[in-house]
Amino acid sequence: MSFTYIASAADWARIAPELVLAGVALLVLLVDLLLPQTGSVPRERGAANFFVLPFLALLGVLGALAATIVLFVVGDGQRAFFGLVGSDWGSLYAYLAILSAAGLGIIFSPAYLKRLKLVHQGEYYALFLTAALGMMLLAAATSFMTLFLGLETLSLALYILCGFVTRRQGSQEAGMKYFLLSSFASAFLLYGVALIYGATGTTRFGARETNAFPGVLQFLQAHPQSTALLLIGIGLLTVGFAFKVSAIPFQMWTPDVYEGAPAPVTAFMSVGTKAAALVAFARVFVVVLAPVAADWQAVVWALAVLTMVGGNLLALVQRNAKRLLAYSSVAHAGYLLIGVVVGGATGLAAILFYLLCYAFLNAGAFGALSALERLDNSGCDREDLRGLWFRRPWLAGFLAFFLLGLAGFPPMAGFAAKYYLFFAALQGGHPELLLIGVLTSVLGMYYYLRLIAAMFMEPAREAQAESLEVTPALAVASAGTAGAGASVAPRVSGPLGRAASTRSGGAGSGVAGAAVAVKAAPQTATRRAPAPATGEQLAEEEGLPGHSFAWTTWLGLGLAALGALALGTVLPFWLVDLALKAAAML
Amino acid sequence: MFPMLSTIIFLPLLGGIVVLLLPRERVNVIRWTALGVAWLDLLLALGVMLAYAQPHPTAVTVGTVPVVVGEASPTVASVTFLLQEHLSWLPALGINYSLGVDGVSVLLMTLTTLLTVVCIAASFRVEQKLRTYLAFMLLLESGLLGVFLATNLFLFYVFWELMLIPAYFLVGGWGGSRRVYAAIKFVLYTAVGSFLMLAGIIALGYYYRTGGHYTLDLTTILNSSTHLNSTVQLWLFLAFAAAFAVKVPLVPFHSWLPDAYSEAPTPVTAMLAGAMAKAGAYGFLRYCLTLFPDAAHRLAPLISTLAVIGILYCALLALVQSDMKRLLAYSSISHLGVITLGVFALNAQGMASQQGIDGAVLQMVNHGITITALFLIVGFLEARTGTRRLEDYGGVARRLPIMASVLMIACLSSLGLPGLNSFAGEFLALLGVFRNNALFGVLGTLVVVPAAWYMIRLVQHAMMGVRPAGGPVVAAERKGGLPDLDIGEFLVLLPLLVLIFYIGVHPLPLTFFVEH
Amino acid sequence: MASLLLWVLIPPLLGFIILGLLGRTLPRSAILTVAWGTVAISFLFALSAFLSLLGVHPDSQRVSDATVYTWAIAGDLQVHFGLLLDPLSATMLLVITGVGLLIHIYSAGYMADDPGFWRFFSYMNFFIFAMTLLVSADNLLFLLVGWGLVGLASFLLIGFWYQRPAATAAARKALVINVIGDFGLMLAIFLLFKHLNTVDYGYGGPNCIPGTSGYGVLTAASCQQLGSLISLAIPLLLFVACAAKSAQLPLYMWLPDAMEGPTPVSALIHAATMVTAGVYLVARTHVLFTLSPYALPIVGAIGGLTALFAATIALTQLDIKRVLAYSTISQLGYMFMGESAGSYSAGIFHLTTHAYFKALLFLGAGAVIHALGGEQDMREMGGLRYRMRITFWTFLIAVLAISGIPPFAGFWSKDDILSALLTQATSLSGSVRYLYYGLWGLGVLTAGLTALYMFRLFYGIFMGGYRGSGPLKHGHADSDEEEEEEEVTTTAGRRRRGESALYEIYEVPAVMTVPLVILAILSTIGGLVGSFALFNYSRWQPLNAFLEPVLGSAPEGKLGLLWLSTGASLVFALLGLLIAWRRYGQGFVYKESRNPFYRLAYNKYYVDEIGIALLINPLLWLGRQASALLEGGLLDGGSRLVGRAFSLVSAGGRRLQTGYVRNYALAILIGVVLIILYYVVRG
Amino acid sequence: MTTIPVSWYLIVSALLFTIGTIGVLVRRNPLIIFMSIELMLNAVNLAFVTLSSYLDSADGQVFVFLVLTVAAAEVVVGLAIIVSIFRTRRNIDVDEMNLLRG
Repeated sequence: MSFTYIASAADWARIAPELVLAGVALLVLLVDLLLPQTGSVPRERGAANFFVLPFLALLGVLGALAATIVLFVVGDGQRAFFGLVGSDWGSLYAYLAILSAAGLGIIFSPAYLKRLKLVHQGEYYALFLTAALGMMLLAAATSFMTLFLGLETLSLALYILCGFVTRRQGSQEAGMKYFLLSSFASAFLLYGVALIYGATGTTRFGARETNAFPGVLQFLQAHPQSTALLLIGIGLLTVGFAFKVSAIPFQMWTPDVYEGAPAPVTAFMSVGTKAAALVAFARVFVVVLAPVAADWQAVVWALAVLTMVGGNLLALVQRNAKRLLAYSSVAHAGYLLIGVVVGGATGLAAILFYLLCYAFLNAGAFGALSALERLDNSGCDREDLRGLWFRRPWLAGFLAFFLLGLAGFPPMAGFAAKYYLFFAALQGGHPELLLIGVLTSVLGMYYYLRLIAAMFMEPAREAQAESLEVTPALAVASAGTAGAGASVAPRVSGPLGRAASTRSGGAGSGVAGAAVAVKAAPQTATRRAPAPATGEQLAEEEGLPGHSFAWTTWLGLGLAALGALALGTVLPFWLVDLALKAAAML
Repeated sequence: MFPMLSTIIFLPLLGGIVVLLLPRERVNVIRWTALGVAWLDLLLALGVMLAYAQPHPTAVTVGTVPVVVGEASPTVASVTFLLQEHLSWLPALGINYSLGVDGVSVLLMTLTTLLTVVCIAASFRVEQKLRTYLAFMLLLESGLLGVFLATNLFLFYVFWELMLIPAYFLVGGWGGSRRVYAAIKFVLYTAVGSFLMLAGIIALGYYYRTGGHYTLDLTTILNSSTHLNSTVQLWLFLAFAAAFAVKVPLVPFHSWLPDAYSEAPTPVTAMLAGAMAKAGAYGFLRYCLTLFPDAAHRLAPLISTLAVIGILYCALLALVQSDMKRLLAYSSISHLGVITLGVFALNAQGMASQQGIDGAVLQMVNHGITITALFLIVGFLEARTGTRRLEDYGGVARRLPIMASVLMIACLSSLGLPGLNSFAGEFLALLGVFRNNALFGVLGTLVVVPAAWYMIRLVQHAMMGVRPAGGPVVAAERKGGLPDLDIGEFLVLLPLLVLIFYIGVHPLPLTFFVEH
Repeated sequence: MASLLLWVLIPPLLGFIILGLLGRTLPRSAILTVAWGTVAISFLFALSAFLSLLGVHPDSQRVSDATVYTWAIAGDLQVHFGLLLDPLSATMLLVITGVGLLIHIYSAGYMADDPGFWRFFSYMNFFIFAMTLLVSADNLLFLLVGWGLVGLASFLLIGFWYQRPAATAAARKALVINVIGDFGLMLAIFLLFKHLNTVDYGYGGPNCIPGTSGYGVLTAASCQQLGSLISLAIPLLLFVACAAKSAQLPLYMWLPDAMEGPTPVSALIHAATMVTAGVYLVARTHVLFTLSPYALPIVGAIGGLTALFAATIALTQLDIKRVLAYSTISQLGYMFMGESAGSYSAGIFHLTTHAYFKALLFLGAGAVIHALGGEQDMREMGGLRYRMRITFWTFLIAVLAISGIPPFAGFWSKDDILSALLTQATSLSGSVRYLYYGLWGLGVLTAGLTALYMFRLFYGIFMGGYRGSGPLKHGHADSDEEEEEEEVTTTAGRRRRGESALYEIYEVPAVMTVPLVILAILSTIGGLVGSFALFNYSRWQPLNAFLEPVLGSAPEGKLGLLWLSTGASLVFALLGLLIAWRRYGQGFVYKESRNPFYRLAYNKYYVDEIGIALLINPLLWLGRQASALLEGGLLDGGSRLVGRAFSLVSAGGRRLQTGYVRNYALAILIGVVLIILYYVVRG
Repeated sequence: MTTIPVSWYLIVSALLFTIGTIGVLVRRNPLIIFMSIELMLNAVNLAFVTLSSYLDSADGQVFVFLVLTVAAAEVVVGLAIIVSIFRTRRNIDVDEMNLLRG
């Protein structure tokens, strides 16, 4: 009962992305403290605060991304720290998805935080990064210990992030629900781990290709007969994972939490958690528990079917866009579980590919909603979205784009991902899953299209329509005179946009004024809206100097759209191969 | 080699993006840009058509379709794609970017580009969200062209779905009062079919694997020595047919169509009926027939039965419609039944009939031309009076002599008057059907009677007879709001009219394309 | 040589195009120049074609075929647009263009006041084109094209006054019934192509080698054993087309209604030419009709029944154009009877003479109507002989001709038919000969009826005293503009009655009377080409001989039979004349008759009503029910229902999502228990 | 010294876990619920140490440390959330929290 293991430099190098994130997370906290106070504006509300911290966080994500890519190229793919953490391509690939989601979430944040007057940004971004770190750890875990560690790291960070809007009861409620239920589920997972540990005598997974760090896999290969202890352990483990990927019947927290949490957080967690949990799920079941696959396959199959059917069905009558997307993410979890059932290199590769595609689409969709959500969590109902196209055409366009992608329309990524997954189902000998998946997709199409119809084809409600119909001319004028409200059209979202937006007072005129007209319209309208119901909120939002960070939202949306499009059209060319290779190395 | 086909497909897409980026106030610039793009595409398509008509020694024969020529001598006709483009996309799954034209697709490609020009020109009155509208129109064109030109099943499916998006937005965004219902119904109906086809495509690629290598390239598949057993063929055929049957549509999968056609803005309806419906028939011909010959043979009676039921049933329905667009919608289903019938005119050995196929393709083109003209005229009428109900009209030919004449010509073409275009197609198609199955031939041919009836009813109720005592038409007339076709509208219709006559008098070039 | 026919076809087509596109802007003189000129050119070329045929010897070489262009090639189907010049087509062309030209001339007067003047002439030119196409095509497909186009022309001209509901309804009826004919023709072509692999007529005698020149359905029909069913189906389907076009039972209903069109149209299309297309088709494809022993008797039976049926209706009608319409139907029945007897040339002969006298009748009636400002009711006429002398005399000639009074044209051609029937009856054995005896009897009876109703008409119009109240102020050519006022003047015009009003009626202008006179001459002497049959059947009938290369020789009859037949028909005709004279000679008096047979005939045997009640209404009812129940209910409602069901399930599931943490935890626990249970149960 | 069989430990652990589960389900105060969850975690810990000792493997013991640490962290976060809710609502009954549902 003794061992010696000295961590080498190579070990640290193998977890470089995590290190970068952890470091930057701490740095963010530090910088938050050091940021100067400007005049009477409190430190947390300063313009620098809204810019420096997210920038830093983003830098951290980019750094981690860079580290990941470096590892792809030069890494040895070996396990670090005595077989506790993997640095194989599978993990790295999962990092890509997680980091993309984190990056997009961060990009969506400043505008949102500013609009909702949410301060304490140091914590926000630090937690953001920590959650990402936890996810990466979960995805890369090659031991139940690391797995648990990662799971809890991400969960703890997300509990807080979900409840971050302290002035919104829904947000608090979301945090609380998530906290209680997730801990509850973790306990089951943990108990399962304990039982498996009892059955196999180890908590390490063990690698497929080497016997360097023997683990569960090796034990099961040697003793393929399953004991009661092991079976019940597997069952409880399934529960833990199913909870995290929100498979039915463990999905109930999902809509509530997604709805209550701040939209950028939802954008991040809906993708990141799912990616991390699924990769871990896949690794544990498809790779580690492969010798006893016959025992768990039926359960996962049932979960997959239930989730596909149930998730799509439940989404049908949802009228709140956030909840709808939450249910849709349940449905997508169902599709993803097909990959787990099918297993094999194709199944895993399909999961990996799907995750990356899904990351961009879902993050984009929630990101678009983040521009609509109000402090009291309203603004995302179908009623609110009605006629959005006439008020904010670009936003509506983006949202529709992502929804169509999620619905599985080519040429967006969703289609390619689904295609590959269904292909895997057929190849893995599960034509019934292919058929169920295809048919439930039709249901999915309905609710996505219904939402789009509300935005594009139905006029806004009377009161809204009157107050929000703004002529372009008015918008141009307002961009010039209202001054502070100079926001930018998405295509000038670079430094130029920032320059334009930070200039206050009569800056946006002439050509620039015309360019911003598109975007400025709704804002002007907001300012002119007399609607008493939301008056308080609007006034509150107005307290801050406009959406001076709206351009970040456009940037995020643009990036997400670009990613979704590229993944659907150009990238599968090599990405699928990559996923295939990655899957083989999980 | 210059990627001609890609240019043709993606030019409208790019044009659409350009249109979106134009300043909103420059309405005329926007319109003419869109029209210019459409024209350019048409010219390119015509260029390809001309090139195709030349003798082509470099043609690559890539497979065979059993076709019977003459009663006694079953022969095998080859499928030859020209101007092939090939780009590896996802070779592991057999997914490639492959394009090519054969005689059928060259015709449909040109038809699509022509109809786009016409429909965009007819859309000059659209004011609301003009840029987006035109961009969607052009996107729709891209999707359609892709469907006709793709030679890889995956790519085909991509375009197949791609055309659904603009269609959805166009129906739902610019349509009538029940547009949302119509648009969603349209997409859902189509989606059920297409998703089943997707399953079929996945399975097809799976079955046509050599070693670990999958393929979805039509050329490879047609040349493959793999022969699917008949059960597999049957299921795959059904999966594919589901998509096509909804799109064409075959009764009873047509419920979306009257709603979509009547709610959509008229130029869009014209596009849907003129070009998009052909995609279904094209799919039957290109995929169902060639990929699954055994299943096609077994199921041809079923499909033909549905087609015949559709032909007669929808003709009956067209007789009693009072909404002009609904009338045309049902007539459209009825006529497309003839096309389907022609495609599935298989003989006892399961060989396709050359007349049937020639006629079907000819009829695809003809129907595209005719129905577009009809819908556009109805649209022009509606724009003047605000009503589509036949009861509201009457005796307006005296105010609208040119429009009445044009409507008359289009209706005559639609009812299959000998000497006009539809006759050529219907005659050949039904001849092919009759030859191989007299019963279907007789029942299919019977449609000419109700077709004449409802088309004449349309013309007479709309244009002739007694002027009603009141109502929107009379009100419009009193206000002087009932001008005859203006020069722009006439020019929009002119190419269609010319083709109605030309193809009727001399369909030889078209059958030439189909057979070469 | 056949390419000469191209010049018969093209001028009217050009005329149609010019008038159709520019007619609105042209002055009347220019319109007339184009309209008359093109038909005249057409006529001249038809004449020269005819003459050139006469110059060819021997007779059997009088066939010429010219391919103009290839219409389509689809697999083994090759369709060329070709023109066939042979005695039959030449004769037909001559009749069409000749009578057509006369009626064109006449129309200039008749339609003078109509605002649609240019439209009328463009349609008329179009008709001439379509009809010449029909008869000069060298294959069935282009026959079908012509067949459809004449139907269209008929539709356009019947519905010429498109603001009259009756006219549009009549036009629609005509078109739809004609399309039924097209349907039959198409199926016949399909059948022929299926078995013979060609749609060409073929020429130059039997030829069984596909692909060789001259191979065609007519020359190859006998090569293959088609089987009794198919060889009967082909002629019957062809006859469906003929019945629709030539208004035979049961598809005749459209023709009486077609009288809603302008009278020159009735004369040209619905009397002289288009309606005889069926007769032409039977003659053209007589080879096919002889394939089955049952085909010709059926044709004859239908023709005979139609002849009698229509004649009885004609006896009772009051509208002068309707009388003529039923008479046309009856005479067409005659022609089919003649053809059914194997004497196709008799049919064509009667077709020719009928074209003269029936056109004359219609034009005469038109003159009367024109003079009376649109009045068509016999009750409002009478005594017109004093005011319209030319019309009177020419009309009398026509009536004599159609009644079969020697030496006018109708006598000879009708006799030809009757004697052919009798000859056939005697030469046949078996029960079918009784049919021909019966047909002959019908023919003779109908001849009597014909004389009766024609003289009734004649007396009604011209004899006795005037019963009307002067010409209607606003003519038949209802103006395009103020149709509301028209109603008023129509009733106002009926104020004065009696002799004084008669003096407001004037003979029609020369442009209308000249054609009348020419047609009267033709009606008088036109029968002479067949007149010598009575004396020496085989040698002295030029028309027969001329057509023989195409139509084959008619069965030769015994001279005695011919005389018997002629005598009988003459007796009956004179009897009819006598009755008419007795009854109407002093002027037409209309009495409501309670005689049920009379009522039945007066109401056209209620065929229209029965058709509407049994066919049209149920069909429309079915359509409406289908539209409501199947479309709206089953399919649309069904898809809504499916959506509803999904929503309900979804809403139910949504209710499970209570929002309470503890419920969620319970759900998780249930999941846990289920999974553990699964493992426990599984062992 | 008679050793207590391993299974007894495991049974105790299972019992504890069950009690914790039931606690979560029946209590309405988030604090108590959370304590029940802690009970569940500790049940797991018991199982881990037992097995660790039984299997002569260090993994289980390391895991226990991990769980303890995480549990502590959870307490911090959980209490923070509860306090925050209490501040705004003056009430922390979980059955009062169903703003988000459906």
